[in-house]
Parts: sequence; structure tokens; C-alpha cells
Amino acid sequence: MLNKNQIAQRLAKELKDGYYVNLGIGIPTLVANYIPAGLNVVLQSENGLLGMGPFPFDGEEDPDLINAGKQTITTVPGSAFFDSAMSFGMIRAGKVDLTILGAMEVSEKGDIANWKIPGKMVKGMGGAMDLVASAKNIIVAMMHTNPKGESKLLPACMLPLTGVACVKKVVTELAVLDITAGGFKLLERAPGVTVEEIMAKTAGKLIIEGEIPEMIL
Amino acid sequence: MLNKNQIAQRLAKELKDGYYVNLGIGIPTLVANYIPAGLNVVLQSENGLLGMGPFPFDGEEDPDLINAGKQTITTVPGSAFFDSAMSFGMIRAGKVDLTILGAMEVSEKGDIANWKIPGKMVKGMGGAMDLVASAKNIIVAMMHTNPKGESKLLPACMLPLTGVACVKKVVTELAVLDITAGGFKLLERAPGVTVEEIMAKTAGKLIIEGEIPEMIL
Amino acid sequence: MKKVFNNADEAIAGIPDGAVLMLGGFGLCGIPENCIKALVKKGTGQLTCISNNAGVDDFGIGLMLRQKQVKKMIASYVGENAEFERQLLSGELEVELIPQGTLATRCMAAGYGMPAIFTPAGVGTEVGIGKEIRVFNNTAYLLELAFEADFALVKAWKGDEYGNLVYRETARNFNPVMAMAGKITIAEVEELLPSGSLDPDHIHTPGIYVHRIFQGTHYEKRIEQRTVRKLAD
Amino acid sequence: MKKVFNNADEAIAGIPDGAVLMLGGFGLCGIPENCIKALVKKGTGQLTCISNNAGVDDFGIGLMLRQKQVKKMIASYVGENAEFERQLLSGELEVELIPQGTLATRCMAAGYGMPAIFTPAGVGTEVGIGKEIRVFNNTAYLLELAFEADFALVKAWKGDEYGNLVYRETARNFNPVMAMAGKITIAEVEELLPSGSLDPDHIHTPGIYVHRIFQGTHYEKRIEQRTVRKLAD
Repeated sequence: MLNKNQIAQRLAKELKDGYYVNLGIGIPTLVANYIPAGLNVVLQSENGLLGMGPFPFDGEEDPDLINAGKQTITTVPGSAFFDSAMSFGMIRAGKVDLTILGAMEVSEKGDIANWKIPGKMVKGMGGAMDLVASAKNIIVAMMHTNPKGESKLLPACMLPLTGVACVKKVVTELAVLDITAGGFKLLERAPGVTVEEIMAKTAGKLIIEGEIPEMIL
Repeated sequence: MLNKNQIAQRLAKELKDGYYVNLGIGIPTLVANYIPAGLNVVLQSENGLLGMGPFPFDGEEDPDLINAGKQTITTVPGSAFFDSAMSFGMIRAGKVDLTILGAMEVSEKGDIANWKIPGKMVKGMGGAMDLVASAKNIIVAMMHTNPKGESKLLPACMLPLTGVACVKKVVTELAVLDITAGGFKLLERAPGVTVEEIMAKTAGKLIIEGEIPEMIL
Repeated sequence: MKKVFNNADEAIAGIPDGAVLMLGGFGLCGIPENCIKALVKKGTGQLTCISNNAGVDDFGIGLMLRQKQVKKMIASYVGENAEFERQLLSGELEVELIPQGTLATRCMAAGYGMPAIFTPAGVGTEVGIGKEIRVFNNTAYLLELAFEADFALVKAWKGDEYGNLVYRETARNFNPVMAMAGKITIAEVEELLPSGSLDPDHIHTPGIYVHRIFQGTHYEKRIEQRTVRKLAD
Repeated sequence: MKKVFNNADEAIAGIPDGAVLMLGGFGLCGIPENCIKALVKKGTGQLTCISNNAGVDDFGIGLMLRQKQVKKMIASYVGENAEFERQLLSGELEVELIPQGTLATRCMAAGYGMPAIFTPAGVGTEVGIGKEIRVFNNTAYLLELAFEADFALVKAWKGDEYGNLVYRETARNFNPVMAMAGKITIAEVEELLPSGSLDPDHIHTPGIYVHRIFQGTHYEKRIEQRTVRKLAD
């Protein structure tokens, strides 16, 4: 079973040289710490930046320079600022190669719910609906089950949707799964996790073909 | 009867302090020479400039700095460059206060034809259709008659239209006329020009109410 | 051409109760601090505020919420604000939530004279309910209408007497698109310069979109999430 | 991230006969001179060229017309070109004329992922024939589809290794919107700089829109209408 940093580490293997990547709040943000050396990846922050760098050193925070999670950040050489319309313009036009974001539920058809829980104060969808509606390649990073132990990989989402049939892959503390026409296809197990445990914790249709390798971090 | 420079001089009286103005090719361009001192008028060139200045001095031409007529120009302090989409964006949004352009025909309903003569090589509408479709205040500057002596102020345009019911005012070598619901309303005569001559050379419906003053340049 | 105002109080004069306002900024970054404080001081009420966020309890739009000046909030994300939550749950405050890209593009559409745009954001979700759906190239899009405001309040880094604006870093965010969408756009800047001081190639918002401009004072520029790394990192 | 190419010949490699190209520029101002010359040298044919203008007889797109490399021209204004006129009248060349603002906005729409836009330009004229008309707030608009190109060829003043571009003065014109609309965008720049050399606040086209970049040579920057005033003026 992976911890959050290890999930991020596994997600980083999805990066390719030259990729423009948007990382959502939470686990996805941690992926930035595991970009393989030599790989040129440009991070997009949808509040208007390409070329996001690490957090600033203490005392060097700049209030005019934040990411979409409102955290103080820095830029890397070659960065560019732009307005919110252009930012979502490039997202909508499919120029961002990979989007990694968190979710409350994912369905076997690739639907995602991550913005609203009925009965709870609704804070809003932010940029999530735009991202999931437009990105070419969306990977969800989340825990396999919710705090009650219920599967978050479902036949159909129970919560209000953020987007329809858009998620391509899911990485959890237990497994890596592709969303295929037939459902969740198990690609990799986390170290020490059995196929049986993944089956037990996946409510949506799970496809298991042949030997499932243990993931390499 | 006015010459072209006098038409421009008369047009300049339509300018108000703080106006953003787009001047078309030909007589309208000359208006820039008659902006009253103390009046702050910003000229827009639809190829991407606010704050167009006079022609450069000989030897100071900059190939990167032209107007929509492809002429070398200069800028004034406070100018701004932008791309073609934003340029027509501000035009479409009605941010340009006044547009002055030439025409081949204007109808008593305010239709304008100025881009195409059937049977002749068609060079294109450039930005004219965008301008006439969107500008709040459009004044046409043209000769009252064509080279054959036929009126260019018509009941309906004969040539293919550039825009429909958009012209607010016409200034010619003979007269200043408003386009009203009832037709061309004669406002002013050029010095030495009689109402009869204007009547004879205006094919569209002409409204003459009371004494028509001679224009003051 | 009398765009320059002495201060926020003068610049916001004429904003009536019940006005529809746009306020630039993302979180607390690049918000029109001076205009907000002037509105709080003046007490203008029954406002509809269009802004990506609603500030925090004691800063930004939160200051207006605390005084119950806001009737309706149109935003993409409204967390981090207890008073907001209280007013929402008690029914004192109306809230409309809009996807962030849709919000930005609807503002831009107004500034570009386009009455509506098509976006795939929200198709198949409750955001799409009741909206026209149209398919282009096998993809479904929602028709979303342009957004105009009676007054747009934006914050820039530098500006000149013609209203030309330059923003700094991610404090740009919604400011340029809202500047384009105001029937009257009021810009506050950290530095107001004589015309000709800004490089015309570097201007983000041409002055044609800006009706009033003033140099703000006492910028607090509060940081919402101070995240740092240690020198050892 | 291997965006940097050595020269125009290498950068245009892979543009096939029959490709749909966008070419930035307004008149002869800000046109991709090096890319055009490389295409002329290579002799790529049956091209559809989307550009505001069609060059003059011996410069710009005119050079490609002279070699009969252009099958179809999509533009807003095509004067000042005798060979163009000859090919058009003889039926060798197809021409589609589009209002300038519509052309620019259809390119921008592609770059912003919007499948179509609404514009009032051309309503009630032959440009509107056969197009869907829609009324918003008592104004009629044409529905116009986004414009994408196989390759967009743009010219900027400065660029960096990431493909970030900065334009100069009115040489900006259509270049930024076409840069956004290319499936593959090739940028030629007068000065190619290491990443980090451009101020991130001053970048007009972020590198995400640019796939290939090279430093051009021997820029002629021909002036179409040399207009000057005398020192006495």
C-alpha cells in the first residue's frame, strides 16, 4: 500500500519529456517533487502561469505569485504569465498534455465527481469542470476507498458529476487502473497488495487479465 | 463645394474630447490633420494600435509600424499595441466611439456598400464589414455623386452591401446629412451650394426642414 | 479624457445600491483592495458581485459580506469564509457557482462583443441543466451567455493616464477579462504614470477598456496560503 | 522539449502538398519571410493559405503564388497583386474572402477551444448567405466556425527555447491568434534567446502554443506604402 508521496511518485512515471501538465490540489501537487531528472515538464497553473517552480524559500514569498491552490510559489526560467481566459483557452483547446486531479468518486465509464456533496456546504467547482471537460489525458489520484471504507471506484457516481466519461486512468494507494470500454482494467498492484484486496475494494466492474505486476516506483 | 481636405475639416467637428476613433482609408485618414487643439482623441488602427500618430519623418520609417492602410506611421505617447482579435474585439464591443469611412453608396436607411463592384476584380472587405456591423457611430465621408454624375445617396444600394442600417451621418463635398427613420435629413450646405443642387444630386428620400445653414469649417 | 481620479472614494462615486460589479483577483491575489475598502466605507448595498472568489472573513469581498452589502455572489469557488457560509445557509445571500473557465470566457466575450460562447465545461452535470447543448465535431458544448457588469473593479501593477494597464505575475488572472467587461471599468494601480511611460508592446489592457483610474495606497497584498521550503531543501 | 530548429528548411520539414497553412502578418508587416522562402525553395504545392493578405507580386505569399503553389487563398483583402488577379480570373486559384475581424476571431476560437463564435459582421450581406443567424438582445449575429490549420507559420520579434514569443509593434497583428490555431505552429524569430531571457510578464504567445522555433535570417521587412512627412511639417 502506497502513502501519498508514493502515489505521487508513481504518477510521475506518467510524465513524458515536453509535456505540459496541470496538477490539481492535494496528492497531484506532490507529483512536482518527483519529476525525473532530465525530463522537461512544464507545469501549468490555471490562475495564469506556465512554468511553475517550487515553493519559495522562507522570506522570499511574493503575494503576486501564487498557484491555483493559492499557495506561494516560484517560477522556472522560460515561464509565462497570462490571464484566466487564455489559461482556460489553452486547457479547452487541448494544449495541456496531462491533467492529474483528485476525486471523490470515479465511475467505470470514466465519470468523475469531485466538487459537491449534497447536504454539505458547496464551495464550488473552481476550474475542475473546465479541466475535466477539455483535457486530452486525465488521471485521477485518490484513495481507493472513502473514510468509511466504501469504494470510490463505482459502477456509476453517486455524487453530482464534475465531468462525464473523461478520466483515462486512476492511481490509488492500492493500484493503477485504466478506464476502458469494459470498465476499470487493473494494470498494477501496489507493493504487498493482492489482487483480491483490490477486487474487494473496487465496486465498479474490474477487468483482470493475466498476471498483474507489482508497480515499480 | 468642399475639396477633400475641407470634407475632412468638417468631419473633424464631429470629434469630442476623449473619443476613440477609427479612420478609414482615403478622406477619413485626412481627418487626423484637423483634430482641434486641446481635444484628446485616440486613433485606432484595426491592425492593432491605439494611439496612431502622424507619418514618420523621412528616414525614420519603421517597417513594423504601419496602419490599416499599410502606410508607415508613428505612435503618440500612451499608445498600445494588441493583436487582431483584440482589435476587432474592442470594435465589436462598441468601445470605439466613432468610425469614419468611405463608401460607394449609402441608402436612405443607412445601408452601406463599399467593398465590391460586380464584374470587377474583388479585393475583399478587409475590416469594413466588422466595423460597420459593430460601431456605435458611423459617419460616411464620400463624394455626393460618382464619376458619372449619379447620386451615391440612394433609396436602396445597388451594389452588394457591406452593412445594413448602420450609417448615422454622411458628409460630402455638398452637404452634411443625418440618416433618420424618414431618410436623409439635410443638416448643412457646403459654402456656395444651394439646397436645389443637393436635391438634384440626392436620389434617396431627402428631408428638408426650415432654413438649411451653410456649414462652418 | 479625464480618466484619472484622486483616490478610491472619488473613483467609485456613482456606484449605486443594487449595482452589478465585477471584481478582479484570484483568491486574495490581485484584488482591488482600495475599491473594496471604499465601498465598505460608503456602505453601498444590495450588490451583485461577480468574482472568482469571495475573499476571506476579514479581507477582500469578505469585508463587504460582513457588512451585508452583497445580495448575490457569482463565483467559481467560495471556500475559506465562515461569514459567507453563514449567510448562504441562512438564505441571506444568493450564490451562483460557475466553472472558472466559463466565468473568465463569459467576461472576455463581453469585452470582445460576442454575445455568447460555447464551452464543454459542465456538459452532463448540473451546471448544464436548462442550458442549450450543441454538438460540433462530435463534442457537446453548452451555450453560455456573455457577462457584462455595470462596474468592473480591477487592480493592476502599473497604469498610465490613458488607462493602459500592466499586471504583475499571477496577479493578472481575471483582471484583464473583467476590465473588458465593465460598462464602466475602474482600475486601481500601484503606480500611476504619465502617458508614454509604459512600453506600448507590454500593455495588457489597452486604455480604451478603462474609464477611471487611480493610484491606490496601503496595499496589504495578503497571502492566503503561505507555503515555503527550507533552505536545506 | 526539442522545439528549436536550425533554420527554416528544417522547421518546415513535413509540410506536405495539400496542407492547410496559416501565415501571420498584415500586408507585408510581420510575415514569416523565412518560412515562405523555404516553402518556395521546396516547392510544396496545392496549399490552402489562410492569411489576412496575399502578399505582393514579388514578396510574401506572392512568391508562392508566382510558383503556383497555392490552390486556395482565404483572406480578407487581396489587392496589390497582379499575378494573384490573373490566377483568380483564369480560375487557377480559389479565393474565399472573410471579414478581417471574423478571420482573426475564428483563429482565436480554435486556440481557445471554442468551436464557433457569433459576430454581427456580414449579417445582411452576401457573407451571411447560407449561414446560421441568431439574435441576441435584438441584434443579429452570424455563427462562424473556428479555424484550425495543419501548420501555422508565424513571425515574432523575440522568442526563447520554450517557444515563448514577443512581437514588436504592429507586426503583432494576426501572429498571436494564428500561433494558437495551428495543429503544428512554427515560429520564426529575429532573435532566439535562452529560456529565462524574456520577462514572463511580457510574453504575448506562451510556448505551449508553439511546436517549432528557429531564428530567421536576412529579414527584408519590406514596406508596402512608404509614407513620410517633411521635417518642415
